[in-house]
Amino acid sequence: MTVKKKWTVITGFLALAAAATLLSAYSGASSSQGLRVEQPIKFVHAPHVQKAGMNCLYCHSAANKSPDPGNASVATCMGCHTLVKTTSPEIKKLAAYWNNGVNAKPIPWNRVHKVPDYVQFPHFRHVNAGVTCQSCHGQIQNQGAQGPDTNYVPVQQVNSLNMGWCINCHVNGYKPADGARAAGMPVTAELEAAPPKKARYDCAVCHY
Amino acid sequence: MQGVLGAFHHIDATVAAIKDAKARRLGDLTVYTPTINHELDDAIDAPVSVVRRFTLVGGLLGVSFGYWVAIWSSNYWPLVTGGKAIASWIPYTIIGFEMMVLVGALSTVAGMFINSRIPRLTTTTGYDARFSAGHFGVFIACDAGKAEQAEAILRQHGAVEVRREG
Amino acid sequence: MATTAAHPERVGIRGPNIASADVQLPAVRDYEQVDRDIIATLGFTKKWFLGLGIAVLAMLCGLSAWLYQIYWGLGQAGYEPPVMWGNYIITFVFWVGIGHAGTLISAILYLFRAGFRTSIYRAAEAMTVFAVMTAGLFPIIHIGRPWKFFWLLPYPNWRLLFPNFKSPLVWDVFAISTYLTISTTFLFIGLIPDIAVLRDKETNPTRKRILSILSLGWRNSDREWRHFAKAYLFLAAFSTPLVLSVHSVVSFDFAMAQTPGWHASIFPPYFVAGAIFSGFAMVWTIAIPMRKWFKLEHYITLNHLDATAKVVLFTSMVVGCAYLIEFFIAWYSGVRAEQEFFWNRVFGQWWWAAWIMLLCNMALPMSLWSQKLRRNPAWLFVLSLFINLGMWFERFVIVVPSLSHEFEPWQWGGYTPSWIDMAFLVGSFGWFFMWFLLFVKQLPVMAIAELKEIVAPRRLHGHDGGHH
Amino acid sequence: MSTEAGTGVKRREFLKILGATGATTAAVGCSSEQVGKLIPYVAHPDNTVPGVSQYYATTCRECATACGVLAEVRDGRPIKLDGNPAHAMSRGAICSTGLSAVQGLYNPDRYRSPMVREGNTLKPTTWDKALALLAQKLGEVKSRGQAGNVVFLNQHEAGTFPGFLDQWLAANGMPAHLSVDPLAPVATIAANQQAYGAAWPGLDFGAAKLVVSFGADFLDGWGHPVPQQLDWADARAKIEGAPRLVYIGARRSLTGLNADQWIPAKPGSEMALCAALTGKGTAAAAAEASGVPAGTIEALAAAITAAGSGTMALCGVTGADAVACGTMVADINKQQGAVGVTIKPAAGHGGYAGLSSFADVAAAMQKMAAGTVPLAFVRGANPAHTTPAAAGNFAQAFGKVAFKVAFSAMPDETAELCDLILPDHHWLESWGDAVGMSGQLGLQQPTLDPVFDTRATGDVLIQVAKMDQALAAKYPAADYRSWYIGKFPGGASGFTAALTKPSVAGAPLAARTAATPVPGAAPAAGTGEFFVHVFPSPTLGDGRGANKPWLQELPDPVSKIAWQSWVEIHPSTAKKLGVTEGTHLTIETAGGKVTAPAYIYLGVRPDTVAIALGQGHTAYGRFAKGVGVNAYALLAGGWDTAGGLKGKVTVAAESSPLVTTEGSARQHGRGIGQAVTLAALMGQEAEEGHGHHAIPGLPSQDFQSGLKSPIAADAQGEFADPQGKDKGMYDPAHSSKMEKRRWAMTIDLARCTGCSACVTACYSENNIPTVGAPYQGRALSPSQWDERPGANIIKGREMAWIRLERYFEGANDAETTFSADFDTRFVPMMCQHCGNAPCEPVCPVYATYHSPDGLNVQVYNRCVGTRYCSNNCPYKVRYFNWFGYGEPARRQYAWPEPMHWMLNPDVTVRGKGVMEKCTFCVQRIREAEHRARSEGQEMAADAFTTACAQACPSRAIVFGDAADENWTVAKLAYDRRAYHVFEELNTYTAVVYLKKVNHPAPASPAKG
Repeated sequence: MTVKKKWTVITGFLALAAAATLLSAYSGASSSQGLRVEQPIKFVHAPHVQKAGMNCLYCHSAANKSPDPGNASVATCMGCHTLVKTTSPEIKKLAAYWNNGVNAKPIPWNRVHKVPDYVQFPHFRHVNAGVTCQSCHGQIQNQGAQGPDTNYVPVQQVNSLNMGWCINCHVNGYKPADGARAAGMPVTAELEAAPPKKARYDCAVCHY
Repeated sequence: MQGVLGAFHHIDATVAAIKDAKARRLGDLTVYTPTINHELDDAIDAPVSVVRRFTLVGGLLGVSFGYWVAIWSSNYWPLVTGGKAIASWIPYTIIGFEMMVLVGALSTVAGMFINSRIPRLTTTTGYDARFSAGHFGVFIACDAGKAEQAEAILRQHGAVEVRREG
Repeated sequence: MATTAAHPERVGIRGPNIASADVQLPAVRDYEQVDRDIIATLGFTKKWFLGLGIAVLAMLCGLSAWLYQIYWGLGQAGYEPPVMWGNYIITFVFWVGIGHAGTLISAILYLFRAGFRTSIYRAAEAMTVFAVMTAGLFPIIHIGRPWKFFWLLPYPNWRLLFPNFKSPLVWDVFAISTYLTISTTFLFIGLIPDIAVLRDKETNPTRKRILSILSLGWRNSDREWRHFAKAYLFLAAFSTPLVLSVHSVVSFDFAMAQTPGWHASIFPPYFVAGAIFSGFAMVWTIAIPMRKWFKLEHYITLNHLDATAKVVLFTSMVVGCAYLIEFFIAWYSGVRAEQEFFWNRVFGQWWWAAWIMLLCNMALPMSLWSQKLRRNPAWLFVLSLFINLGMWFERFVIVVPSLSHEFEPWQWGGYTPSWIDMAFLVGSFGWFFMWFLLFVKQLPVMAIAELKEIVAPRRLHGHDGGHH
Repeated sequence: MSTEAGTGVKRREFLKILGATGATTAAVGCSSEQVGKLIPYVAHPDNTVPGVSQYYATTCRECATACGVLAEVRDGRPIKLDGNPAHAMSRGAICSTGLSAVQGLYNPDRYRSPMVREGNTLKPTTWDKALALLAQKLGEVKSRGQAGNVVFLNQHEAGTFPGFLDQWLAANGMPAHLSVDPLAPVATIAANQQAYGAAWPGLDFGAAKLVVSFGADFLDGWGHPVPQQLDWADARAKIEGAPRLVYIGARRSLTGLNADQWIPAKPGSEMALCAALTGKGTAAAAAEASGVPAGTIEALAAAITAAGSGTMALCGVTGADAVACGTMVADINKQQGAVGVTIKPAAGHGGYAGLSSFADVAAAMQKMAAGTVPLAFVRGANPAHTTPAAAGNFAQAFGKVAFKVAFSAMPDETAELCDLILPDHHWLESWGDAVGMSGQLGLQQPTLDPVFDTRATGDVLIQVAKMDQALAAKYPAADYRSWYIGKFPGGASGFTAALTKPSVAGAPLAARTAATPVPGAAPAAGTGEFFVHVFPSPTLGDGRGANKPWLQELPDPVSKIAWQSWVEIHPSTAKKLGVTEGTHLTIETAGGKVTAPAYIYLGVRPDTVAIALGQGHTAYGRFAKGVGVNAYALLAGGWDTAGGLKGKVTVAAESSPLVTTEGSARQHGRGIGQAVTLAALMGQEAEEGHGHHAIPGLPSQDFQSGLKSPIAADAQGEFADPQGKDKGMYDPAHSSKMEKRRWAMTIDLARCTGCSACVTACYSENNIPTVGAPYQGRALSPSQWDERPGANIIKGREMAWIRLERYFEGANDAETTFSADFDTRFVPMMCQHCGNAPCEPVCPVYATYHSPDGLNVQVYNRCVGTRYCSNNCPYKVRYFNWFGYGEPARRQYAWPEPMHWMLNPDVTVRGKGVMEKCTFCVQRIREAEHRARSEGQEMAADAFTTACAQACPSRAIVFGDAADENWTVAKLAYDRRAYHVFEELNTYTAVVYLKKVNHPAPASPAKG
């Protein structure tokens, strides 16, 4: 083996090792980005938001007044679905849970967006600060645009939700214009002009 | 590589042979010895090793990296501990020192490897197992033309064995 | 000699003139004998297998204790708040201390041209590497969530968080890992020419292949020797401050805290002296049986032992002086917490530990004033065991009584190690001796090439010169 | 506030919701990958917001005081109790016992369904079967005409239920029930009745100048702890005009330790003393009887005369002629004209109405023993544990009853003897009322749906009545609640309106009138060289608290011992007997004998040994069973005759370590709990001791209170320099505005009585694990676990974020001579949130650091557990998770199901291997910030406080923003008594202590 060859081999190995270290370090190892879970009922956001024009807060009623956004109760669903789309198989499932209110059962939704338990995430602080839902939850309003039957995709975790991701926004600030764009809202001039909203980023803001 | 190899049993014979071979400019010499010996050093009379330059550069790189990583990462996410300055350079001297030693020493080793052409995966021509035990060796790199003369010199100085290589 | 005079500027290239120190090996005649004697130590024996077996068992007992502790939590160890550090830190400092003699002998004594180092430094250096390997485990064993240990390293991460470089524990991480890397490199570099010797003597083709890879194709050529000598010199030059810094940094773990009994500026020199002291003791514990079993009496002569004994005597006095100064300062400071603490250490709750320490580290080594005893291997061996014990207790006395008797009287407490702690202590010795035993039968325990430097080379014409 | 409280969520869903709000179950370090369940409501209850607490007003039923409390309900389950600020008695404060009620509610050992005896074991059954069985038995009894012999033992309560119960019993032709409360100071009640014509007159400490307590432990649980302590602390806070307290008794109780003078009179000599003080006897005679120097007695008499109508003499004496003694003590008040001034018969407390004496219970026992009782009911009361053997073997007598029914919720000794268990709701699950201040009625509403398959006894009685044609007509109401509302003035609407009030005027409906209880005749004192002083535990009472780990873990305020029984003995006696701490002592009296380790205590007479009640359960759940010894065995008579015992003490060979949290009981001059004499404070004499002026050092490090103080000067480092580069969030200009706040705390040692309510409050708020249960120990060998109660505490591993240090000053040669003259310093010690925190720089991973708003933060999920921070903390207030206390899979798990329901979702449950400590209730700080921001305004001054400050019945702790002078804490930090602990270490703490004020002993002969 010639000297030249030997050195290429050795440096090659070194380069590989370095690359591996960096990759493993940067890959959000404990992130569940892209997580998608099958749900007991093929719920579709799009018709509710786009057709029915419902506000997120209609179902996630606590999102602007509690750390916990809350979720529609079965009764809330049945408020409409005793009349609407009663024949659809998915709604039949829903009706089965409700069972005309006679010892009704709650729907065991599978949690998609979950931060570790040592993270305190107050939804309402973010919502009230004007952070649009889409900034974290992605294009949730389009989920299941073609209904539950044609190429259905359940709700998905589009962002890593890992610490670096949170901190990025707390340090560099949330840009209202970007948020509005993500939410498909009109981006006005003063929105564009608005300075990014920074937030605290010392540990005890979220970890206690 | 072509040349003539002579194995010696005695130090003074080896020294004589080296001096003679050098005087006649037969070609590059390579001397083999089981251990460091000053008579040989004097006879070979080689320039000073350049390893020390590797050491200097490595040490400087190390110390600056040590300070840099400590100061940069402290300022990158400023957290006050014990009311001390965010980037307290005095304690960071320890980091600087340790990195200096680490990088400096490792580059010294690298320098030695590179200069003495190791690791070499094959023991190339002109070596004999005896040279790690009790014998001294002198290898004269020369073409067939000068080989005769070289052999003669080595024998004359009392080589226990002389052989042509390559 | 003349050539030197002729070229004064070239003195450098001659490399170290170790042979000039006047520790001779009269019983060694020529190069071949060195090869024969040293390679003779490599054969496997029943005794060796037995020893290795015991070591491995001990190591396993420590390992199982660790798994058990990780599952249940540190509560299984004997910790008794406020004594939040215990056996693990004590044993950590103990082994780091042991790990000092090696580099001291191979680096510092090398720079000082102390001839007696030649025949013992290889064994001491190996001891250093394995001792530091052992010590390095304990900080990990000791922390509450060992699986998060890597958080102490400054690696780029998506949390954008880095360790706190103001913390003595991070200094430790840097100091210990640097020390381990450098002493391992130092050991290996020194080994290269000797591995080449083994390679050339080896007949078994596979072993020969392995050895030639390990020897990096070393050919004993003048070029190799020249760079080797220079590199070795600079490694020694780097290791010297490193040795002193490592135990100073370890001592910062204590000195940087404001705990009474820890917060003392004397700690760095005091720890370094103690480290050398215990290190030499461990060298005795290893070298004295070795020279007997491996029949190396004419390589490790009584002169060698005498020289090391003098070092031990000196460091013992330094350590003793440090003890006394601690007491003086406590009294002189007028700080009530300090005074009460030291009283409690020596005459109160912890008197027994303190007096074991004083007896083993201050009193017994005084016997080395007698040359008879300095040249009596049996006594030195026994003494070395006492010193090892004493130095373990020195660390006990530093760690435990300080924490048990701090500023807040309401939180004064005690400490009793649990069976888990003992398992770890045993395990650490098992781990250390496992590596050392594997080493002594695979690689030469003495530096063949450097021994050859002391031995006079053969000459055709008469005999003289060679040595200056 | 909703009257439909608790119907919010069906119990079924609780566990599921638990899964969703995972903060309760999980531990630090669990991965974010696991997919939890997300369970919505079936039907969303009105006016509840998921993840936001609601507060329901109800009435605490843990003792006869009946304080008004607020239950903090989160997602349908109560997670914490607070005092009701609007309530006249609790005024927002609450005691340890009250706080621990949730541990009774979620107790894993509660009966989870009705049980019926099959052979020797109780087997679960259904309510239908159980009720049918009960109805059948009732039928048999009545048909056999034995209804007159039925016995009903009910825990004492003053309210409507006793009346309802008696109506029901009468309707069935059964005699009225017995109202059992072994803790009630019967003798005092009887004496009060005679002397003032009120069972419990109001005690106005505010009006008092001199309080003379004859063993009346009004800070230990005698009477009504919370209101008494509030009044006492407020009175003492008027430094100069504060009432002085003289405590007379053989043992210096918590009340005694708070007294300005302790007069250690011989037990039984109180009469003689009273005689001397009321002029009916001579001081010499009293001195003869009591062993108190005549000079002291005369001085005391003089002091009383000086105090005049400001005198308040209280009597807590039990045993021989205790009633007579009580009346004589009352005479002191009358002579001084204090009745109506300090003693207010008109504004008394109605809590003891309808109490039965032990004599009545004893009579019932005889009937049972005679085998004439066909049917016995027991509810809550636990006579099998509290009846002294000398007064008859209850278990044996009870065993003779043909059929025994228990309505008790807990498997206590008595319930375990029964044939049928019809478990009652916990009071947090049930409707009801209780009498508080006389004329006031505290209403009680459920705060959640029943945790287990239990039923309110009222409902059960009505259902059983409905099964009987004869009775059905009498009970038209569907259940107890509708029956109650039917009788309530103003009916349903009046009731709904009343529920929101802390208490309403009015007497309990159908209140039954019973004779004032009288204590049984005291038996012969017995022989022996020692007086034996048996006292109820301030934390466990007569043993009813023993099944609550918070109360077991809470060190006794005096001895600082937990999870154990102990015998108090004076150092000099101990020396004589060759006893050291932990040596087992056997006390033998006429009643019986018990053996417990010795605790050497300055505060008992050398001829007296003292032992607390409360432990020694043989049943009552995993936390109570097998812990300590039952001191009731020592009593020579009924449970109301504890006093005046004599007995022998023998030293056993063996000994066992004390489960104590005390390291050294002395401060060694370290100035942790500092005090100033009244004279010095008033500038009449130079202040001695460890003022900050005594500490050498730079002026910049000298203590300056308030905003300029180190509190505000913390977290500076290079950031003091306005020209400095970006300071991140430490920049005063940072949008987060964090830099402008300085969270700080003041603790007034002149108010603190050492009651330790703050400790329990902290456990409740911050999910602190209890570690002393017998199953939580470590392995002593691969095969054997340490199952001693409190094993972890013996190893010093208690987790209390705030602890009460109790230091003694004086009486230094107690081993040779007995001195009653020693001072006690109670110091609540928690994380001091140092500005220059020694713990911070040593952490290798920034797991602890200084937040811009002045908090010393501990980040659990970053901590790797090197424990260096704890080593470097001078205050030793950091606690390490040695085991997986938060991990259900580990045997050391601290919240066995369903106890984890009470965990605070806002606070992370710490996993093993991480450090934790006081956070200044950072979750409350954040919550207040969130609220202020949502309402779009600045946080108001004193908008919120920490759990310890909120609970404190002495109002000693004040928390707030020291950088904003509108907060109370900022004002208090300027107090002339302010100091920092270990100021000389330049830690710049955020906790400011106010020196204790030492008053001169009222009755010292020298001062005369």
